[in-house]
Amino acid sequence: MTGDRATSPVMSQRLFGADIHSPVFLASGTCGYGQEYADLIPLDDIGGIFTKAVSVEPRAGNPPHRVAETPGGMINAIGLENVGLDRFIQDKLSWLREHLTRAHVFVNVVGRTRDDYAAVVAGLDPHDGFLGYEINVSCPNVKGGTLFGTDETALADLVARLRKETDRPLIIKLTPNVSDVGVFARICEEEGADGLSAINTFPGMLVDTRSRRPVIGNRSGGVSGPAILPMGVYATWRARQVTEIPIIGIGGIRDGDDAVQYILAGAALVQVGTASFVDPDAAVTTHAGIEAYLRAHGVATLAELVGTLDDGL
Amino acid sequence: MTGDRATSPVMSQRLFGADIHSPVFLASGTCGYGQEYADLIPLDDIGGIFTKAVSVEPRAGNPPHRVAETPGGMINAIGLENVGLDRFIQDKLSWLREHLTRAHVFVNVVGRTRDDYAAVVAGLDPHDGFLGYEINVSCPNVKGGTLFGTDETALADLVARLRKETDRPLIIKLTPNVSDVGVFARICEEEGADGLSAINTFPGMLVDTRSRRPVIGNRSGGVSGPAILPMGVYATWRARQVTEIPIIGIGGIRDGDDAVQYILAGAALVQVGTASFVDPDAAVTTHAGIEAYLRAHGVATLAELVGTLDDGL
Amino acid sequence: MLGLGLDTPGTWLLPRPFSIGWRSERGLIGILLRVFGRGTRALSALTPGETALVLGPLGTEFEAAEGRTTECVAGGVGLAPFVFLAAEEIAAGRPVRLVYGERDAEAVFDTDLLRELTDIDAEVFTEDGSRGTRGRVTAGLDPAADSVLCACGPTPMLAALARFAVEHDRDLQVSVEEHMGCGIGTCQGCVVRSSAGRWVKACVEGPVFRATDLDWGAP
Amino acid sequence: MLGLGLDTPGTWLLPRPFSIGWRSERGLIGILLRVFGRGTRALSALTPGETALVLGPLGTEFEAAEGRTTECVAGGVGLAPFVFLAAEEIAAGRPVRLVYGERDAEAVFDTDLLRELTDIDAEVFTEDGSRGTRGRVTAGLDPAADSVLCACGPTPMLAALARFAVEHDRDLQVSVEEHMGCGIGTCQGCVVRSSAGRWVKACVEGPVFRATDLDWGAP
Ligand SMILES: Cc1cc2nc3c(=O)[nH]c(=O)nc-3n(C[C@H](O)[C@H](O)[C@H](O)COP(=O)(O)OP(=O)(O)OC[C@H]3O[C@@H](n4cnc5c(N)ncnc54)[C@H](O)[C@@H]3O)c2cc1C
Ligand SMILES: Cc1cc2nc3c(=O)[nH]c(=O)nc-3n(C[C@H](O)[C@H](O)[C@H](O)COP(=O)(O)OP(=O)(O)OC[C@H]3O[C@@H](n4cnc5c(N)ncnc54)[C@H](O)[C@@H]3O)c2cc1C
Ligand SMILES: Cc1cc2nc3c(=O)[nH]c(=O)nc-3n(C[C@H](O)[C@H](O)[C@H](O)COP(=O)(O)O)c2cc1C
Ligand SMILES: Cc1cc2nc3c(=O)[nH]c(=O)nc-3n(C[C@H](O)[C@H](O)[C@H](O)COP(=O)(O)O)c2cc1C
Ligand code: FES
Ligand code: FES
Repeated sequence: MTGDRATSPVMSQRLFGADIHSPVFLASGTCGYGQEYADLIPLDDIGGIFTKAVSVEPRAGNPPHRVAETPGGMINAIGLENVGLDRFIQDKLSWLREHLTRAHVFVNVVGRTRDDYAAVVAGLDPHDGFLGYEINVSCPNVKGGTLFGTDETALADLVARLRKETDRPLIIKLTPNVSDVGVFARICEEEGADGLSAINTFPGMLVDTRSRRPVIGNRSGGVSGPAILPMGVYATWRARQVTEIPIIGIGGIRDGDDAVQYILAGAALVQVGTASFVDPDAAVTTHAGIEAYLRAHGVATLAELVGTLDDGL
Repeated sequence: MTGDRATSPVMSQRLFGADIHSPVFLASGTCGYGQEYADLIPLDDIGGIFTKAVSVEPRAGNPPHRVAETPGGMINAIGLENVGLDRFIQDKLSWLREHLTRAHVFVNVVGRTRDDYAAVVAGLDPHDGFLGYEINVSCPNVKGGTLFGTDETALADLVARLRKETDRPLIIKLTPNVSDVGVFARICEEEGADGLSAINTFPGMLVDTRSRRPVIGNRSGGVSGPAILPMGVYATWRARQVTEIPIIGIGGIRDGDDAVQYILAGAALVQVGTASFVDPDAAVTTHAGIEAYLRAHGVATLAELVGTLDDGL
Repeated sequence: MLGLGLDTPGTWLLPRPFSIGWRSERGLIGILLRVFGRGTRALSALTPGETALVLGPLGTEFEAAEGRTTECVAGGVGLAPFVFLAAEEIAAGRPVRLVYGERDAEAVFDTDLLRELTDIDAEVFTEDGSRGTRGRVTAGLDPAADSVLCACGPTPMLAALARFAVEHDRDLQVSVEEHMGCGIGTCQGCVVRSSAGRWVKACVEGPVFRATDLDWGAP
Repeated sequence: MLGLGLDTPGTWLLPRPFSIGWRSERGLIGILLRVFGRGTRALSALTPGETALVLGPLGTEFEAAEGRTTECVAGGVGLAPFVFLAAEEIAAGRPVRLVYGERDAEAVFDTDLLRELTDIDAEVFTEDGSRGTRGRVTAGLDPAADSVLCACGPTPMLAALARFAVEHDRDLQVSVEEHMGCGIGTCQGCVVRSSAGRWVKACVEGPVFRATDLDWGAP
């Protein structure tokens, strides 16, 4: 956004009915509701944020330890602790509305049943201060026991239902915990989703060999960070092969090169999660790195780079 | 195996009808057919090896690059290059028979159809020089298109068929690329498998942002190494919850502490793969590390440590 | 939070929480680092001229009270925040006691350096008696003293002190330990249980809490 | 193969292939290391006293022929094996030529040190002419010479030399590059295509091949 206008590549894209001036967002669950990071980095210089998951009712979350380091990554089992729909609207959304100018907000939504999800979307829809929804389907489905995101029928029903509740951008966040992420990507597109986020975390466990207990209070948790970068790039590429809607690449992104891997594989936008814990500037650095890549390779606009992987197919 | 007999913990276990004097094996595909490592480490001091995959016909494998580093791990797409059943029996099995005394050999088996797998097992069964089979079901099934290991019916049929071909230990190597590895573990047990290996690699992709091509010649490949350690421990624990047959823990093991995590989670044996590339001594070090753990914690026999994770369930 | 950042070749390390050990007149801050696991080992391997990434200061701090002695009770590397606190209080002319326990003599921090940094002598306890007084730090406390009690160390030590404080009706502030992700209150990773049954964040609502505000579980 | 092993805190690095750069009389071996990506950066950050893990020597080596000059053609860091080769040949009293190309002057290896190590002067080519002769190393070769040609450098350079060798009926040995896993022939990770259409392993069947044994693709 700075520098010589003539040579500056265009980082902005028209997506989800909005001008998105940077492809880099903070990932759900790693930036709360934006407030804390607003003190550390210029949020309006990046694309925006995906909020911590919001559920109808407030949730207390899991016992500690909730996070631990893994080789090349981390594991977390926060338990979707959140303030619940009402307080989100009152305290968090109003803050976001007042403090963000260019940065966009997507609200990450969770529920135990289809009705739960629908209630969050219906409850939020009339309010200002956010652009769209990211639906976290890596949640156990109270009815079926499996995750929404790993059950074709449950996922189709959920997306169809949410599509009826809103005209806002509806992004479904895919779980990699399936045999073929392409199948689930297609279901989302067919049922009317506007975009796909790829990917959420992998189930993992660490054992404290001294106490002979799981390190994580909830026993298992989700693995994120650089360790999952190649899995995320693969899922993005796979989803791109079988769908047309915009993809948001997530998983292990630390810098411009990581992000460009996702972009070439098919992502129009990316999210930076765990890397922000290691360096709060990671998202800003990633934005700068993508811009530098475009400049170095003489690419005039980011949009024309998306999905241009030369994969011989 | 060295030191004061009175205080030395018993590392040996009676499993698969054999005395297995060390729980540490070299993982399939990372130690060839044993010859090269025999020059570097004392193979008879570890439990043994799982061979490179053997198919009926020789396979040429994929174009380069076949391997690349990933954050905390690596990606490979060797393409199951192997000498084929006949030459395996002639050249490789005879070498193994002559050169290994205490170390056990499991032959890793692949195929495109159920008949392919059955032909390898039937062809090997009359020969000496190996203890049992590890069935690699992370292979695309020519008939169905999906992987054997991600399709409940295909897996059940395959295991049932192979069970008929042999009385030797039949170990099925689970792929983590499913929603619930427990479901597939149970199928294997029900159809008569003697053991489970958990886990194989995760599908991943890396992009060379300069050439805008996939780094790996085959586009995507399997991610292994420390990056997947928590996923492997989780899969082992999950399989342990729903089955009784011995589990062989695999994924990212570098040392005794990593191995003990798997053992506490339920693995009786472990395999060391990618770590041997970084340090050929990794398997030997892992054996020593497990022994040191038993001694330090006053555990008399390895067998009594298996599956003793205090998970509150 | 102290870490290696994202640039260092070949490394991946979540930042770890550290106390400010002391500050110099030139405006430098010092960290007392004890090698515990892989993170502290990697950080301790930094050589002069290499860069670490610091995010801070974060969270709450111990509060001394005008006119009363501050009694600092340190277990192991829990000593770190008290080096800073003691130095500040002594410099301000306020009375401080430093009761410091370790497993054995080998673990005890250089007491000469400690005196240099704080201007007071620590009263050392070791579990095996190999240095200072044999026993636990609790033995060094006068139940009837009118002091502000501040403690940092392993959770069992803090729990024992919390019971001591309740029993003798003493004010106690504790600095707790929990695994951290972000360090700034966004990830909800670092919670401990409050006496009200809520999860509170060690990184921003703590690490220093009033002992009575936390749930110490069954004794 | 040169790596950091499994013990170094906070690191994960597959070992990288390196040539033996030279050997000293005291039995030490030297490595010429050019920083390229993350692995070479991490290895170059080792400080005196730190340990690297070496597995080797591995694979095939260049073969000189009695009575004929060895012409070493080096592109970039492809110089490394020729420092060793040239020193050995010169020490044995056999004639060697060293033709060495780089993009520009900045990239050229210290030629004084090079002479010290090998006892000969390299004939330097740079693409932009900023040092030595302007142009590619191929320009430095006499098609009619009766020498043993040995080459190491980027694949396009090797391919050009392979065509040159076929055209002028010259013996050519090339040292090829490929990503490696194990380095000892077990993982099948490092294959290049032979002229017979087979995959051959760069780590044990190579890295030095007769150029005619490899498939150089369409020109
Ligand atoms: C508020 C606070 C202040 C501290 N101040 C100091 C100090 O001044 N000097 C000092 O030497 N140490 C201090 N510690 C402890 C220091 O942070 C731990 O020694 C360190 O986190 C352990 O990291 P490790 O990588 O060596 O251990 P590892 O076992 O490798 O850590 C593995 C994982 O456990 C987490 N973890 C392990 N132990 C702890 C722990 N005790 N606290 C938090 N996370 C942990 C790590 O974050 C990581 O996720 C402090 C801890 C806290 C919470
Ligand atoms: C037989 C042989 C001898 C060599 N001798 C020398 C030498 O003496 N001095 C020297 O400086 N360099 C030498 N190289 C090149 C050196 O190994 C590469 O510079 C190095 O592998 C690149 O690693 P990196 O981590 O810096 O790059 P990265 O880009 O980080 O490497 C990423 C991945 O690509 C692989 N990779 C990337 N480039 C190469 C490459 N050129 N060859 C093999 N794998 C690669 C790595 O193994 C890793 O998997 C040699 C290479 C080979 C094959
Ligand atoms: C501490 C933490 C909390 C998270 N919480 C959520 C969440 O509430 N909803 C969600 O969809 N994803 C959540 N995630 C997943 C991330 O949004 C992201 O998909 C994942 O971490 C991979 O990206 P990364 O490797 O850049 O971290 C969380 C991740 C972490 C590390
Ligand atoms: C180069 C390479 C080749 C492999 N080939 C096979 C194979 O032929 N059959 C198989 O079942 N698994 C194969 N694997 C998977 C390993 O056996 C193991 O399951 C996986 O690498 C995880 O273990 P690790 O993290 O210790 O490497 C291969 C892995 C690597 C790295
Ligand atoms: S460490 Fe993230 S909220 Fe405390
Ligand atoms: S690097 Fe493993 S076979 Fe060559």
